Amino acid sequence: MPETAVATRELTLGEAVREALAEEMRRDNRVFVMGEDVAEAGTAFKVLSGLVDEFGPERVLDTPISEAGFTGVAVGAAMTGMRPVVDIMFGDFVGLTMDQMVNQAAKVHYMSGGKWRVPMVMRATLGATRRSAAQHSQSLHAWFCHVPGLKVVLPSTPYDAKGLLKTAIRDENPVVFFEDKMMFKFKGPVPVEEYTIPFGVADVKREGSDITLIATSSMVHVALGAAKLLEEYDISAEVVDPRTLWPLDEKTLIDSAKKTSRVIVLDEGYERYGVTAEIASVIAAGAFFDLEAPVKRMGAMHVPIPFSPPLEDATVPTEKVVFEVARAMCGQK
Amino acid sequence: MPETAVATRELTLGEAVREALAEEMRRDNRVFVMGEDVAEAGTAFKVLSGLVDEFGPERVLDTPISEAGFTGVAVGAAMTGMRPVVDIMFGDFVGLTMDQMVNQAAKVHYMSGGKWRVPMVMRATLGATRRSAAQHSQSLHAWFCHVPGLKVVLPSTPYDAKGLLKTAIRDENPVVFFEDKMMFKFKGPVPVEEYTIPFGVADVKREGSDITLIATSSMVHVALGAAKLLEEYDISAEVVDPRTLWPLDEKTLIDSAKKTSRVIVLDEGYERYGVTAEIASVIAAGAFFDLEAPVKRMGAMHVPIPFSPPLEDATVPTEKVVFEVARAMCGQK
Amino acid sequence: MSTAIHPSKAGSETEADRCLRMYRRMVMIRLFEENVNDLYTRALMPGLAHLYIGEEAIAVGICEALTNDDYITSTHRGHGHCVAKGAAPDRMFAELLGKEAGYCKGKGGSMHIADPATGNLGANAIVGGSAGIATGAAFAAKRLGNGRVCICFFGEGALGQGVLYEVMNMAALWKLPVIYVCENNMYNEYTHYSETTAGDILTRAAGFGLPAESVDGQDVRAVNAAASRLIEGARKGAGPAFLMANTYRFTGHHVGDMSRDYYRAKSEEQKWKAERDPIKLFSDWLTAQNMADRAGLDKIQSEVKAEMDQAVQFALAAPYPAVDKVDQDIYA
Amino acid sequence: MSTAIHPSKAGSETEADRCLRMYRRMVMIRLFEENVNDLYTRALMPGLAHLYIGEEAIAVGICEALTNDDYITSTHRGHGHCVAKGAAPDRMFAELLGKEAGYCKGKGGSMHIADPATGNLGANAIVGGSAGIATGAAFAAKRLGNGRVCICFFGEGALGQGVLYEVMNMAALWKLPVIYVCENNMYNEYTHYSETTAGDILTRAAGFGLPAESVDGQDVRAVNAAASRLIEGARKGAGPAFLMANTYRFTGHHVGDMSRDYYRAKSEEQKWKAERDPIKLFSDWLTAQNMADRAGLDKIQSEVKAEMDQAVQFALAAPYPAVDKVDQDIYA
Ligand SMILES: Cc1ncc(C[n+]2csc(CCOP(=O)(O)OP(=O)(O)O)c2C)c(N)n1
Ligand SMILES: Cc1ncc(C[n+]2csc(CCOP(=O)(O)OP(=O)(O)O)c2C)c(N)n1
Ligand SMILES: [Mg+2]
Ligand SMILES: [Mg+2]
Repeated sequence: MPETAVATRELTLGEAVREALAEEMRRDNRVFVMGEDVAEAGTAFKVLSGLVDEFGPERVLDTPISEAGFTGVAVGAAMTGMRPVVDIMFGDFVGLTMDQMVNQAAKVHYMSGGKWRVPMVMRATLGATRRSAAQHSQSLHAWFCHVPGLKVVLPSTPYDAKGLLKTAIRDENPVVFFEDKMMFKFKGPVPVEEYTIPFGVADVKREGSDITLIATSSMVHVALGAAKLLEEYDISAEVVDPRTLWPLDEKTLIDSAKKTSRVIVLDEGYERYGVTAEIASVIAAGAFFDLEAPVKRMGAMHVPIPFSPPLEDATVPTEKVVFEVARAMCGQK
Repeated sequence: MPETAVATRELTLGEAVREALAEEMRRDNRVFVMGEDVAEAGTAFKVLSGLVDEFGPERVLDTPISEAGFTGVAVGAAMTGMRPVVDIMFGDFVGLTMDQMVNQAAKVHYMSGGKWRVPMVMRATLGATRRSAAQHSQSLHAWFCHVPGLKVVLPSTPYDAKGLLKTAIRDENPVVFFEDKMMFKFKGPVPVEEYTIPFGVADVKREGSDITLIATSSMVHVALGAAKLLEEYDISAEVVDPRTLWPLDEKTLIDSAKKTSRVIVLDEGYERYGVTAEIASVIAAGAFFDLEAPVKRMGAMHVPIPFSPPLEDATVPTEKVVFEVARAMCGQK
Repeated sequence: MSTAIHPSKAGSETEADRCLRMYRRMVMIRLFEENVNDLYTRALMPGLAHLYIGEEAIAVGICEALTNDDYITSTHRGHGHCVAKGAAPDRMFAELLGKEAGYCKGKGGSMHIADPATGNLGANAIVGGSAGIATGAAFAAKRLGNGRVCICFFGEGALGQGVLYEVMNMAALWKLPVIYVCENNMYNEYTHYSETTAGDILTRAAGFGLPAESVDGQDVRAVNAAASRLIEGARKGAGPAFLMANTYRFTGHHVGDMSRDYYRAKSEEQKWKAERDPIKLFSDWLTAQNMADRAGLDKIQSEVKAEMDQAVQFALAAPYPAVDKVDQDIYA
Repeated sequence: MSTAIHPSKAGSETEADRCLRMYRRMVMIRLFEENVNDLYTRALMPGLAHLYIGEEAIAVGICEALTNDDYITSTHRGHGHCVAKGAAPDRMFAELLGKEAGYCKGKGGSMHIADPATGNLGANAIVGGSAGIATGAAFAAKRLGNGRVCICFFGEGALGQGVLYEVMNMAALWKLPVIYVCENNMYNEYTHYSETTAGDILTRAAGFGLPAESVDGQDVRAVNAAASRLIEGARKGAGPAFLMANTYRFTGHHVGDMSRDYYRAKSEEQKWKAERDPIKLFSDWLTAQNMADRAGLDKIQSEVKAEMDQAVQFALAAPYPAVDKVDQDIYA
């Protein structure tokens, strides 16, 4: 978080994203945005509203509904002097782009012996509970984390979103940037002054001594809520947000685990074969001799996200469930 | 493995796959194969040679180079009475099919409230060291393991390949079946009599008491080789092959871990955010109080697979490296 | 082999019967959608929905030419296709409200209604996402020799999805009984299709070997005539075809899309509603032909309204699925 | 702004100079590939390679119309494009052998040679995989106003990949300076393209708004004439175009594809080699025009042969990269 000295104002996560884009587009005219309904409509989530008015339709470019195609166009444009930021409306659509991102964007630099570079950003959304059903509610970031050549960013606050997106745009490599579609209206302090946030630096969102809650994106707020509830039971929970999953700040995560000796890993992606597995095994190995209990993983239930509200709500970890699991881990029933 | 009583003959893994397909196509005329160069060419790896002669071009169907398209056709055909087996020449191309497999095949049953079914099989390859470079050497099965609605199978022997493929074809759900392209010529005993192998049942390829090597596909043989080397140092290694990654036979893996108290997890997919992470965290939690040392993960190096032989060979775990790591874990230097 | 949606259809019905059945279907869709919008504005429906108002003649004209066993695949804007293929409004509303009594036990919602009983392979929330499924169903129909045809409904925005061309190519190569129906309402969400679609749509389809034609999507009789011809051709083995139906959505992209001035003019909407309303056009024709009089059409209106009110009440009263159903139906 | 591949090109060269330069390039490609095959059969090359023998006129005729700064994207069958765009054979052979001195430090191999110095965005082992990259390079060229053009080479098999149509649509919408060059050698690996390609190829491109034409891919002068016209048009802002070059690969799909009888007749191969060899056709024309005599052409042959022998020796003698280079160049 910004030091208290700094002058800040409250922005929503969506406003923070837009501000980061606007600042980078002013700074570097090679930066441009492309995607479906990004211009006049400002995206389906209205995150980019107004951007086209300042930068025009050449730099805020509406595309056909061709996720694979425009992602490929971005790869080529990035190789030859531009800095594309592609917008994938729903993260569920990344399946259409996997070949372009994995076989092209991620490998061009290495396959060319380091000669060509692909400085592009893919912005996509994640998150359920929007009543959007199975094809509009997935959090598929784990796929990209598995692929060398890509970097993966999951901001959890307006402050992090702005600072990390600016860093992503300046990065010389393909970066996949996931925003929780349920958090676009979430408000938080953002400095008036320009700033960036380096990749690979986890952020301790809350200090604690009894248990560590490692959480990403939307789950950071579930963790903070659970930590509040735990406080009333004299359990001091530390909440750590890796912020970037690749590169991953293993040291900060492991140090917190060593300090508290108990860890829950929270991520909105599917629990099985996902982000929680990687982080849990990093902790289990790195803090092996300090853990009082097995690392607990909590991710999305292994089910296509259902539409029906009571069912959908059951698929994602909640404050209450995290609170109860944490209490049990700390020996309280 | 088949009981010694059973009459067997030696088949290559490729022959076992072909035999499984031929038997299922004879048994059920709804079963058909589609993919690029599967008919007269019998695939680029010649695995299906001769199949078209027996079943004709209507059931062994050459397609355009349209992985997304023919995978989608398979989904629809499976919903309406056929049993498609699609052939993805190189597993690297699955990126093109992720939307069809993940947003369609995996979800149709659930989204329809259990009404429509998608009994299809996708056969794909994995594995490096073929000097095929970054776009023809990946092992991307972890992506599918992360997706509810799919089942994922990785056979390591001709016996397992035949029995598991027959089960896959008879399954009422979409199954992704990964064959190591370097193992098509690998020979092993296969019963003359028909048999199938249930999903979710791990196979202990070698009994041991000092350390457990959990390995998939190609890595099973690396593990067995390492086990031989360890024997000479009086280290008894158990080699366990999950065979299906989803469903996953957690009990057998955990029981072996409890027995030996030391575990190495081997998989040819990328180590980061991959199969080794899931299995390692399952073991770390399930055998928490029995482990003498952190679970060690060994997968592909986090790098696009290089073409140059000395570089490529450095990206995949070898017998020797596994042997050394295992020795160190068992307290020998 | 394949039975008609309505017993009557088989029998000795008159042209008037056929037309009035189509009229009733169009009214059903219109009133269904108006109720959906009402449920949304009253905050009784979770999530969003994409209304088919203004496009009713396409689904009805085409499904009238299908048998019950024939297949359809649908889109995010799928309520109209679903009703036209014979689904029951009460179970559709129940699905839209996430209730156990819905077609998908509440697990699918507005964008995923599917119903094997009426050959509905399912709506799809991925633009172009059902092109493969539709082509595969036609593949199976040909292999199994059951004489079925599949209709692949999609909006012109799906012309941006490469998989559409991949499967049209295979359908043409293998002479599959599938008709690709492009509902060209001129907008991909909030972007006019001319900004996203180069060249000529019919020429695209022709380039892949499909006979391609366009039809006035506001004229249910024209749609039905074209569809009947193409469907019977496909049934007889002529292979796939491409039909573009020119139309317009009268309301927002979805129920939440209220202020649309930034992407299309009010006057444009008004003109279409005033001059090109498929239901009004058809009722004028019906009365002009003396196939029906005002009173008769009004009677249909009120019958359908009553049916919809009942259906909504049923859905509102219906229970949600028990939470423990959440992890059922993942695997068959 | 953009400089010529050969200094000479800019200067006061004659038509004969141009033709002989193209002839030399074609011979370079032919002999390069013969050496690749030789390295493979002598088990000196790791992996496989896809030879361009028989198709030389296409790469040479087209790249002759490009400047050094113009871009190309290439395919699994990419050696010819690479040589034609000006790459050095010694470093190409080094790459094929996985040596540090190769264009990609040995990390790419036969299917991934890339070279910024000659505008080569890289070969690609994914069929159709470079269509997006090529279109993106044209997008950048237009935005940056640097007057560059991009050539997207691909085989007719890539017509099966939907992404090709997605990007052609965008290229047409945005008038991007990219020429899609379809090298139609009639086979997708081991399957004749007529079994995989419905409709009409040029009509497909036209449907997406691209001017489309075909050319005799064995006639380097015809290819060069068509390419020059389309490239200059694109440079002037006319937008993208589609050029289909009809050709034939004289050898196997890859160096290991020896017995081909099951998918194509020996007689077919013999006929093409005897009657449609682009190098023989061109040398006949050159001599008929008195632009060169046998001796002159033989001299070129032996000069190129010497160059290739040297290049192979260089590559064979070159060291492999140190193993610790394996995890360099993953991130910039
Ligand atoms: C692959 C994919 N990309 C983007 C979207 C988001 N989206 C939903 S509807 C829509 C516009 C579709 O336009 P069209 O196909 O013409 O159908 P219409 O809404 O006009 O009926 C878009 C872009 C999606 N659902 N799927
Ligand atoms: C997406 C994808 N699918 C399949 C392959 C395997 N493959 C390599 S070359 C080839 C045939 C390509 O034919 P064509 O495009 O005509 O090029 P040609 O080999 O004839 O030059 C195939 C199917 C691939 N490399 N990429
Ligand atoms: Mg539309
Ligand atoms: Mg070809």
